Amino acid sequence: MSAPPDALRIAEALLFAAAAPVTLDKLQAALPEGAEAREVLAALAEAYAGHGVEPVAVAGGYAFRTAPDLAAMLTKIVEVPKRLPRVAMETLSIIAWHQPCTRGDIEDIRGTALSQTTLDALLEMGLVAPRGRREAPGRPTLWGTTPAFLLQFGLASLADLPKREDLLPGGGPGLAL
Amino acid sequence: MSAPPDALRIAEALLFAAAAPVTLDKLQAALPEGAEAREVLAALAEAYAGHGVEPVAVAGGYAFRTAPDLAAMLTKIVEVPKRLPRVAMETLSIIAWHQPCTRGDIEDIRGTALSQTTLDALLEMGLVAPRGRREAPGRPTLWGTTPAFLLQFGLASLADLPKREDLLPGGGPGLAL
Amino acid sequence: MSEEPVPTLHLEGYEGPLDLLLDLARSQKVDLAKISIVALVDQFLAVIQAAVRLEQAADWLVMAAWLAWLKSRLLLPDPEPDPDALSPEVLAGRLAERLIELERMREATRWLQRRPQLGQEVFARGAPESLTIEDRSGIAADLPALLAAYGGVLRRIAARRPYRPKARRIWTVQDAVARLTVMLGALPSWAMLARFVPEGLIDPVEQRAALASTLVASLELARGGMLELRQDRDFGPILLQRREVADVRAA
Repeated sequence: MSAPPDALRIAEALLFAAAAPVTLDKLQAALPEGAEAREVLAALAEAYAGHGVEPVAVAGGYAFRTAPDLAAMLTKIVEVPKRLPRVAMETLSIIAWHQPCTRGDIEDIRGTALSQTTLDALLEMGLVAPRGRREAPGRPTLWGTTPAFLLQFGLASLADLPKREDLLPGGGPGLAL
Repeated sequence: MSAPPDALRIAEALLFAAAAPVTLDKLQAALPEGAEAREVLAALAEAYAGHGVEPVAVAGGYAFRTAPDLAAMLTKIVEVPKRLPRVAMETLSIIAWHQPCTRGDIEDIRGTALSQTTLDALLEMGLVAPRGRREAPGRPTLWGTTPAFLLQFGLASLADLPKREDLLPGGGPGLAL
Repeated sequence: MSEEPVPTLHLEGYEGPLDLLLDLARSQKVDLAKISIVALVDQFLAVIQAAVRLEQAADWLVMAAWLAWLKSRLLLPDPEPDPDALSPEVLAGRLAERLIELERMREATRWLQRRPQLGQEVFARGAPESLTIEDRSGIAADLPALLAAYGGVLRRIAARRPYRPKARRIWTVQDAVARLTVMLGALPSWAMLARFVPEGLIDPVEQRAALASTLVASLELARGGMLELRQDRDFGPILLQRREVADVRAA
């Protein structure tokens, strides 16, 4: 090592502790008199050759990074499932219990307009699919749930969905749906 | 080095990358067959002796920390939070050595009222947390230290705190101060 | 080292009387457990006299009073000690114990302060690498959530239906006329008006409405000469009979 050992230790600690990549200027300012930042970095890279981490040049500065071969090995895939927004869940539930039904049916039941984005999201997740068209003016598309829907909610078949009447205690027969 | 070089690299990369201390179990799970986590850690500590960063046992796991002697240089560049005021440190000590204890216990020992600001500062730093309530009139909240407390003071566990009886220099009764 | 001068102290620098007591006890340079409580009391009172202002915190004065009392008890033992009360020696011992515990905690604080603190003397990795990839393709939704969503839809539908007041069965005058006409034919003589109200009305409002309709209907029929009405006294029962019956009897 050509750099003095103290300079090497300082560079090591600084690259480790800094929240952002350390620029040459910043490193130079921290080094003892006589040590040249570029040389110290070169010595540091040499010392860390073959280690599990190594100093690399990134974004205008220098930082420690996990060795690429280990990064690939140690990287874990974490499943972060998306939550469906309320509108999407409600739309999905209406399609589930009223299928096949049109977008107009869904809007009537929810009492408000249904954005295309919501329907698109359900389509993209493969939870709903077109089921032909209703023979009515405009021939609107009919929607129904998919096998992926059954899988997602752990249902053997659509017959496993609880009856509509059981969902609203006290709602009773007065509900004209 | 007794540990296989690959195991050493993996341990190094894991400890470097993690935001929180790595437990022995977690390390062991990442190591190749035949490598023993404790041995790998010992080899790692040996390899890093005298470096600017070193692996230490803290808060139930292992993490890299900068060498304490480099503090003066690093604080010039890395932003340093304010130190806790004396009252807060004293309150923290009482909670650490008497946990779980109530606010009343702390006031009894210090012989004076404890301001809410002091407790709030400790809470804000996450150094103390509620530990249930004492079954006594008023059911006062019990306080204890957190893993952040261990991290802050570089302690592997609460067992690293010296015993209460051993705290007075010169020991117990009979010895002159 | 004998005549230790009472140090000039600013009470503001102390965190309560126990803090000052501990400092005074330390100045005696002996084991805290063997401290001379009497000497400690004298020092404390001297400091208090020199420094305390009446408007200052009351706990200083409370402590001074308690210490003065403790000293008097230590110097002049009670000839008839109260068996329930703690002896002055025990109380002095407790004071010494409290001072020891406070000193211990001060030492604990010093011990903690000597530790290299994270973010002060030692530093963790400034920019940790997560080494994880988040897979966001999954959906966080289960059957209970689906049921809850549909339940919300059903509840909103229920709430949207307009309010309809309960329909009342009103016995109209026409109904009463028809019923009276039929029933009168089979009536031999005077009968009470209430008998002509249809049965099966449970709601009291509907009952009274039917009675009123029947009365109006009977007045209407009486005007047409179909029947006669009679009330023997105020608020008495109203009786009615077919006109032909009256005619036959009169004849």
